[in-house]
Amino acid sequence: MTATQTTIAPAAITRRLTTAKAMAEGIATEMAMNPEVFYLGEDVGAYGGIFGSTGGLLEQFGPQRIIDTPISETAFIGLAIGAATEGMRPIAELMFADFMGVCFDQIYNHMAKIHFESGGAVKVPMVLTTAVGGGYSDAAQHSQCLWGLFAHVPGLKVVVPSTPYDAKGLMISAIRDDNPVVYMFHKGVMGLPWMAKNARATDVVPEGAYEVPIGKARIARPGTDCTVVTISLSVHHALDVADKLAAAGVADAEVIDLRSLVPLDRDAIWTSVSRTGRLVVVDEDYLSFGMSGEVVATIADRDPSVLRAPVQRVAVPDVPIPYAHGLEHVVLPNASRIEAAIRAVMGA
Amino acid sequence: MTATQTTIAPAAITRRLTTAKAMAEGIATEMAMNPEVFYLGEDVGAYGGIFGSTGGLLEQFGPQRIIDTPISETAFIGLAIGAATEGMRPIAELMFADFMGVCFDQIYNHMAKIHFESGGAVKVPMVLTTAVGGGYSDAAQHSQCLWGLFAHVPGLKVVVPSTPYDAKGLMISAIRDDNPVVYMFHKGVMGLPWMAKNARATDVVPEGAYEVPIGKARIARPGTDCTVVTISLSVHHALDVADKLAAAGVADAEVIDLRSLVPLDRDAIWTSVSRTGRLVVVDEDYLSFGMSGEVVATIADRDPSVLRAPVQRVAVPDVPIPYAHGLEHVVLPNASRIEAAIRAVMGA
Amino acid sequence: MTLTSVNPATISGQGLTDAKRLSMYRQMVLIRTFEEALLRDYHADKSPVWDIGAGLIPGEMHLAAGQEPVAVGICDHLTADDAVTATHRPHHLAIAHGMNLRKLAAEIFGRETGLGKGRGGHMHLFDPDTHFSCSGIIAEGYPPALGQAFAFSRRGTDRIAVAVTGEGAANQGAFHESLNLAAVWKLPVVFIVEDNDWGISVPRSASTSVPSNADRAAAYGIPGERVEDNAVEAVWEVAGRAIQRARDGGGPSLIEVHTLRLWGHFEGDAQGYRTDLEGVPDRDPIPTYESSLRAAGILDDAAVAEAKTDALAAVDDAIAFAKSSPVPDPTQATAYVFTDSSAEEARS
Amino acid sequence: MTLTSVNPATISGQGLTDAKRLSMYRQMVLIRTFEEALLRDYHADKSPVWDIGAGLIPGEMHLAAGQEPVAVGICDHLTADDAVTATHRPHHLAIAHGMNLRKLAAEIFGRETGLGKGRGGHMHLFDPDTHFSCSGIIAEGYPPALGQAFAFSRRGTDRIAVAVTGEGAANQGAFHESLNLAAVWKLPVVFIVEDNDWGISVPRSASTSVPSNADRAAAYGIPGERVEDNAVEAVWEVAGRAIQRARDGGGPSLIEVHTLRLWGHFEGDAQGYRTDLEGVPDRDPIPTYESSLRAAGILDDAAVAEAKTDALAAVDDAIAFAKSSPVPDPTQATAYVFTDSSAEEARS
Ligand SMILES: Cc1ncc(C[n+]2csc(CCOP(=O)(O)OP(=O)(O)O)c2C)c(N)n1
Ligand SMILES: Cc1ncc(C[n+]2csc(CCOP(=O)(O)OP(=O)(O)O)c2C)c(N)n1
Ligand SMILES: [Mg+2]
Ligand SMILES: [Mg+2]
Repeated sequence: MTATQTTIAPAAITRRLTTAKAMAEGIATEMAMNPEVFYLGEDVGAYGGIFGSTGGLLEQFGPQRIIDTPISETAFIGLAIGAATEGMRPIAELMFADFMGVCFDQIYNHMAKIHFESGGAVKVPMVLTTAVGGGYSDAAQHSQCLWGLFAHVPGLKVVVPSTPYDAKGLMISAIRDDNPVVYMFHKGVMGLPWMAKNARATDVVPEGAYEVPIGKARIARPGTDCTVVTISLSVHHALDVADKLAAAGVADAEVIDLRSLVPLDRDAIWTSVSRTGRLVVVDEDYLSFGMSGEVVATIADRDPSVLRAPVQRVAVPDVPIPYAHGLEHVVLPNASRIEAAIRAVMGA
Repeated sequence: MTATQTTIAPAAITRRLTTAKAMAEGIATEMAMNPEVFYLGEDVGAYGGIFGSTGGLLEQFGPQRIIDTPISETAFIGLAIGAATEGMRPIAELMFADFMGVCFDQIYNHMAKIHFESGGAVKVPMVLTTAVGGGYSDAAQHSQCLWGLFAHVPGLKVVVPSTPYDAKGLMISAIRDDNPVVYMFHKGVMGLPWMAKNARATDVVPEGAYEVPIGKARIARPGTDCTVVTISLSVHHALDVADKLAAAGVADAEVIDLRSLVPLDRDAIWTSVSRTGRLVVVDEDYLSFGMSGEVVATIADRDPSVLRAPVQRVAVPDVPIPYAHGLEHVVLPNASRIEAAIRAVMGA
Repeated sequence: MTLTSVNPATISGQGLTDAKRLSMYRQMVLIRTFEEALLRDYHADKSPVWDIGAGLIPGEMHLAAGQEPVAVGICDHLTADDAVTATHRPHHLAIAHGMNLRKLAAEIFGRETGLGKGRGGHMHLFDPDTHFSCSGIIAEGYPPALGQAFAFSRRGTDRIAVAVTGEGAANQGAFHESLNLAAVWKLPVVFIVEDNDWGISVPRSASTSVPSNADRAAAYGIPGERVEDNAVEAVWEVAGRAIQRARDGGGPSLIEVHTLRLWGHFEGDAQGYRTDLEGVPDRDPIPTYESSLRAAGILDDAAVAEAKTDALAAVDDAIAFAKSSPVPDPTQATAYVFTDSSAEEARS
Repeated sequence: MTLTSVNPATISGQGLTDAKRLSMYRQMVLIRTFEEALLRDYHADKSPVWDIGAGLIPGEMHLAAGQEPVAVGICDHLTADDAVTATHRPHHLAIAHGMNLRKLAAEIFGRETGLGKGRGGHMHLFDPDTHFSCSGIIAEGYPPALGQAFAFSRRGTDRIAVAVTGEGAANQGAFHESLNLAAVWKLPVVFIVEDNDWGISVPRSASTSVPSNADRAAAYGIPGERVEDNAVEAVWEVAGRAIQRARDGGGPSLIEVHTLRLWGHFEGDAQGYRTDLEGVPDRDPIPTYESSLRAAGILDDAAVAEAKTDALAAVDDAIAFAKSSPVPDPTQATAYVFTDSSAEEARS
């Protein structure tokens, strides 16, 4: 697998949506076509999802298919698993990924393993959606990414869209996938009216159904001098920095949006890094024992001699997310840390 | 920090204990000296711990300090946390690390973060013990190591002894540590009478109290040609293979027993690999997004040019642990896989 | 919300024909015969040094001898279209619910012809034909049962789910969440607690704050009954009502049966902690039921002999099938993690 | 195990002196005044485009207006040696339990002088002086409270722990496990459920299978009472009995108070889902209590004015202190993860 650039026939597309609306549209598209799809979670009905994941869906599909649950994540995620084994296609929302600790057993010992334990006899075609990320002072229990944990345990596909286009296409692919898919959406890419927005949080989104294949990275910005491998909100920070440093003549950085951690598009990482010889990984999850190490190891497994400089990992430095704005923003992978990392790999 | 080899005055030591007995002796040593220490968990009393962690302790300390709990991990681990914040020094046993999903919230959102969230005002001096590992056909929900998950979230020290000596000394250090320490003991190193034992599962253990410092790796076997970084039961497999390959003239491998994942003794890894230029990581946890990647990244962060060959990672290849013996033993990091990896980095 | 101790003397017995009584007896004999065969084969090849990981049946082995009345009394009311989720101790329920004995045996022997192609093992039985599943994690089998019930009711059928745990499990969070959610959504599920007085070595009195888990039904506004006698007809009567209620749209019920753990928690358990051992053999429910059916003229020597012969024939056939089946191909050890990594494709 | 609706008219009022009534009124006024000040400052600098992450107080803000009677009625029976654990909505309890107002305000403003040096934020208040703690994870504050109670009783004191959650939280597994464990071990803890009818947008009827969570006490064999009126004296009466029982070694109790969420779930919540908004202002418990104290001759215009002036002075002082305190030093962002990485050492 090598990374692809998404090409869309330009005539058709003028409509722009926020990531939140694109995600909800992906859900609605599949729900309209497939009566077995339903969505359940806390505050997904009248509220429309705390981070807008289900805006408008209750009105469209009613309370039988857009279902508010008690605050019982183990019970309702387990319910989704059981319904999936009977052939339904549930989508369960864990309001924040930070809450996985109250229900992770259902996720990694059941959702992830039943297909394997049954020797392939039982499928678990469901999606677990969950909000990730910080940057708005929600502190240590409501700001984590934790995708490294979900990606570490076998049996789960893990997708993490960064754009409206991918949010819809990956959602449709996730719902249609016969495997359990964890779909992690960063609050900062959703384009919420009440939170600081990334400029790319609203973008063109085709109408109708389309898939973005799970497991294929996207070259968000082609470049020749170094490779920045990243995911989710950090893609946008990386793009901003790359444009700035290209204009400044420091480096023409290639930015790779992994789009999914499982499957990990190792070929895309390899193809780029073996060409540029310089690697920066930007990861809003904790530094150690997570995504950033795995990306680095992907190169060292194949041929470390392609690396012309020490790699740079820009991640949360193994500290809980602090509340105070000034503390939080120095532990997040912000633009200045990314810039310093690119300069470091360039020896500039 | 660089790795140390443990040196013990030889005169004093003749007594040999299993790892299980050494672990229990470490607990008993501290309990005898400090009335604030108590141990709670499932079947830790009359049963003595399913894997022998508390053998004899009920008789010595009584049911007020060696406490059987209901099967309510969230409640009793949380209880330990609260007692620790009040200055007691609890040890809570999670029977299998595989069960972390029913109680991980207490572990990573509370035990790990309270000290930080309180700005240092509150300490959580407790130990969470838990059994890890497979090899005896206990299948997908009872054979996992999962230390990558515990090590990924900040605020927990994570120790994983491989020998009787370390099991006692690390236990004493863990109990005395003012931070929460996760103490992961592999069933295969415990020297249990009812399970296949590693030859080194019984070894000399000094009487009385001694500490093994947390965060310092151990050079289990010095060598010059390549570095095998590993932990827990795999240390013994690695040693066996290293001796065999040295005798065969293939390689004189250095084997590093990390002893703890957090803190990770990066200097010890670096010192060895920068000398040998060849790295094999052996990890009984899942391959991706875990310990093996982090060890590799430790080198690539500093200077990938020291690597004279692609690294080899011998881990569970992102598959749940299968039940059938013949399947399980090919996914575990067994001797033949380790041998192949050493041969590969040696180009032999 | 009532607590009922059912006295078999007062059982209405409507529908309890002689033929049904005989068939329930024969079912119990079949289950016991199967487990006795496992018991023999499990221990046969673990000597001279008893090693849990060795032999034709390695790993933990939780047998349900003594608990047959629960399984048979419930499953008589079910068809293969109804779902049953069980625990680490699942054989009695699997057999009573009609699981193919050959596939069950082959799974326990870790063979490619097993239910899970040898991947799952005895704690992880998933049978699409009988909608049977289980979990080795305490109480975590309840939540998926909700989802099966949900799917059944959404599809307008009168199929139901039966979810089973032990009394120790009733103190786990998933128990509570599942009962509440099922009650709020009026799901067609019947919750069963098998109270065998022990959770491994911990007696019920040390783990459970109420004398009867049926009392806990009050916490969810659903009917709760405790069956004091480990008698198949008492279970049949009480379960029948609850199952009919669920089929009729009346929502969930909770039933606790005071049953008996005739053997150890798992094989190899010396039960040194067990204070009630003396009376245990006399409480074996099969001879008890046999006597009462003899007294009622439903059984005679010939019928007893026939039951045993038939059971033995079926069990011998299943075990012979298992033993003669191929072990899984080790090159397929990583298959079945995802539907798209099934054996076919893994081979390519 | 009784369900009691306490009518304030029938309150025995023993010990409820006029001085105490006045002081409880003044406490409620202080809490409300504090939260009104937060409300102003929270919204003051988030315009023109309302951004949750902006301003002097960024992040989620859960205010407890309307729930003051619960906090004041309980905490009047406590000293600073007793423990209180609260939730994401903790201010009323923190203040009623005697937390230093300056440190509380400074934490909410993210200052170095705050309780947690700005690391924790408003959902993570840890105060060793008053043994106060909280958790932003639903129901997960209960388990640590068990441990505080455990430590208190082990040390032979009559100190107790009070653990508080909302009615939505009573459907989470940790609730169940905690009540059972506390009951089995007879821990000196009083469990409080604040029923404000809503869990974010989900009404109690959609989440909870019983009309009163006090009914759930029956599931643990402990006393349960529901206070129907959001009246400080009713809470005071019922809580007083439970607290005394706990101090006397009588074990845990469960109390549900039917209280009122006067404002949104968090600031910024438009409450479009809320069907009961119309009557809300009239149900504000402070004017209600004021009237009844006026009628009883305990309050007059002067005393009301004095209460408000004194509250305002204390709040102004605290907020001024917070605003004039330094923000944390960004170079210390990784301090306090471990005791050995406290600020001192991180600096070096
Ligand atoms: C969450 C969790 N905790 C602990 C265990 C270990 N364990 C397996 S069986 C068992 C005892 C179960 O007792 P009970 O529910 O009464 O069932 P029984 O074994 O008596 O049938 C325990 C503690 C587990 N499997 N899962
Ligand atoms: C385990 C978990 N699930 C979900 C949430 C998100 N959440 C925060 S507050 C809340 C509602 C809580 O309702 P309730 O317990 O009634 O307390 P209230 O907000 O009404 O005071 C939810 C769902 C959480 N913090 N933790
Ligand atoms: Mg039991
Ligand atoms: Mg509420």
